[in-house]
Amino acid sequence: MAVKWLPRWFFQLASPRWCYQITGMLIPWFAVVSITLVVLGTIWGLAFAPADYQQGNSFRIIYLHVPAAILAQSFYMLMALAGAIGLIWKMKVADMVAKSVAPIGASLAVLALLTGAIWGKPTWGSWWVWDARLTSMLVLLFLYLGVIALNSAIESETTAGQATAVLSLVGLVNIPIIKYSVEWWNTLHQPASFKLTEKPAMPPEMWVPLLVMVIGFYTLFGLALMLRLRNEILQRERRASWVRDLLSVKA
Amino acid sequence: MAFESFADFLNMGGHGLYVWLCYGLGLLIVVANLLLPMQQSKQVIRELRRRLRREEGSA
Amino acid sequence: MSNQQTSFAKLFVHTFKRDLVLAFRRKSELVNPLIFFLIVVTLFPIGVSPEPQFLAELAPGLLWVAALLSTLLSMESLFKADFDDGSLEQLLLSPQPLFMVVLAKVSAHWLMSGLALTLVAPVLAVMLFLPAEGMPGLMLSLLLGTPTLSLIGAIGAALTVGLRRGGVLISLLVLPLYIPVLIFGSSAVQAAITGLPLGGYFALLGALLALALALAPLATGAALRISVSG
Amino acid sequence: MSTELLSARSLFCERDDRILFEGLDLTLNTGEILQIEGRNGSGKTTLLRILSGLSSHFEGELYWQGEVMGEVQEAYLADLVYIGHLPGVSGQLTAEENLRWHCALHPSLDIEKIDYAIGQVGLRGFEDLPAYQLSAGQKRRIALARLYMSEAKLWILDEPFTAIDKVGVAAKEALMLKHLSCGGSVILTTHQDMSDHMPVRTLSLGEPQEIGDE
Repeated sequence: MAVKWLPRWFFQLASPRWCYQITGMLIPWFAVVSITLVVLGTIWGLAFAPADYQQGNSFRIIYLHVPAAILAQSFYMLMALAGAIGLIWKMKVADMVAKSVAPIGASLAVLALLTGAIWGKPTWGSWWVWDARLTSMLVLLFLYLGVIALNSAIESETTAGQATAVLSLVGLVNIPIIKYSVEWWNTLHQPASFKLTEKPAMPPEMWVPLLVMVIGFYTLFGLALMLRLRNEILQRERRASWVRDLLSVKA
Repeated sequence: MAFESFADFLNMGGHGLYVWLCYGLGLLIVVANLLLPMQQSKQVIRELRRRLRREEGSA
Repeated sequence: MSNQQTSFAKLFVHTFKRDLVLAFRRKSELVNPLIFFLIVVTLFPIGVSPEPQFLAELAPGLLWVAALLSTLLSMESLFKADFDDGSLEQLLLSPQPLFMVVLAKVSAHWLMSGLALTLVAPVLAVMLFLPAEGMPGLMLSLLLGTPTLSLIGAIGAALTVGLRRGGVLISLLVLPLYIPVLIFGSSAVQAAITGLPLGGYFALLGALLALALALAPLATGAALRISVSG
Repeated sequence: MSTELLSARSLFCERDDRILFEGLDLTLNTGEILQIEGRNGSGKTTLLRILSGLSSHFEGELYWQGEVMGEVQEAYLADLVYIGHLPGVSGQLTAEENLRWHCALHPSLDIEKIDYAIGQVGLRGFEDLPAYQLSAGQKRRIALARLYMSEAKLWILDEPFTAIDKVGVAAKEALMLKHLSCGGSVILTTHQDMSDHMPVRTLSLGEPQEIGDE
């Protein structure tokens, strides 16, 4: 195999057992860091950041909306990437990561959509506007739902993993095309309306808490991913002796 | 602090409903994403342990 | 090398012909998408309003959405029969490139769904009072857009071919991916009606088609291997 | 002189929580018939699908003429005829049309031989009927006609004699002997006993293991 250039830890990742152990060690750290960051970011954003001169205090929704939207997109990328690794190197753990990411990513897309809609009410005066960003997020949610539906429709775990990997890769190629076409369609239909999040140069008092929230969200949902992944590992490796030992010791 | 009083803070300049609704939803989704897998983990371990016991019993 | 190329060409032509013959022997599959197209378009005046001006405004989008749905409806059968009788296994065991076979099958399929829809569309456009200026835009955009729909749909068909109830699932997988084609296709028709230049839309639809031609058969091939393997 | 054609090392396959086989080694030499035995559900078909390259749900290595399968896949497929549970015969097409498409998939085959093959499997007079009008046995014969056209070294046959009458079976056995004498080999599963004069080596698949029973 011509994969000698890859570092060793990459192949260690392939071992479900190693992965289970390492996530077990990482989880407490992630929990502390993520909760600190998210609590800090939320309080900062809600109480200390200045209000927007146009949108007033409804602007504070940005500290939730933007991190959710960013994560929903990057988790889709992670899912497709993990799926590709699973396909190419037949790496079981990558398959499990891809499967565990999907519901988390979908819930983030839902959060981004809901907060976008709620933010839209005071800003645009209606709950839903066919804004380019909201529309692409809706399509992203559909892509997530497709992946989840396909995964649950196929009985064999291996086949399900491979099939969803192909689908998520196809989706990944399509995301930029969909984004571009939706943006273009949007400008065609509603010329330059008031955008939700595009602001010319936010002052640091506004974007620093946003940055804190984004990082906090990455760690927080990384934590959620690890929790899910561990369940997936246990379930799929139930036959392995290390799982059996683990279970009988933990009694 | 961007607000004069706690009531001001809750009111969010008239947009309180929207802001707090969003953060409530955010909290809900965060908590669900953390609690559900933890609960599932208990279930998985219980289920696998039951399996193990059954196999030991039959062996 | 040239010997190999002729064998690829032969494979393409043979598979293409075979699928055409098969389609003509199962006539229902041939006409069902067309009937569906007709019915969906008929539902709108009945359900919304028969007022000519309103319909004319709705027509570009409506025709495109209906074309998209009926292409999707026909997609499920693309690999189903071959999967059921084992021909798909034989196909995967060919030493010839799968890319060619998939391309041939999709081309044959498009000829009977996409091209047929394109040819029927003007009739329906008249029923929806689409202005005559929009006609060339409609036909050309369908001609350029429907092959992309078939190519993308083939991926969904290949992924769900082994499942007993793949029908609804395939729409869930494929419809979001159809959005760019829908946007550019219906915009082209609208531009044609208002007399705006059409070149840009066709360039975009062409670019989508080129991309789909290059990538979709690969994904479809991989998906077929996975489905047969499971 | 016999040389190694196909070999598999430490194959492992699990399905629906059962281990079908584990640490399975097999070697097939030229001029040999290998019969896979085992009860229903013991993984015979799965093994044949793995060997043919249709299924990738396994761990272990496959070698074709001493080389790793992944690197010589195309050469392998060019030298393989696989007839599975499903005949791979399209019901809407006639025997001849079915075989013509088969020739397109395998460019080394000679289209001229289709007529001969149809005659050999006893389908003369049925050439113009679409396959769905034929009996199960006749459909099977269309699939088996591929063997008469092929010069492939390896035949993998899953229950090739199902729905074939006695005369047909005898003809197939003769065909196999001829194939062996040309340096070919066969891997097959069958519920029917083969005639005594056939040089058959058998491989038994044990009971599938319920996962956890050790």
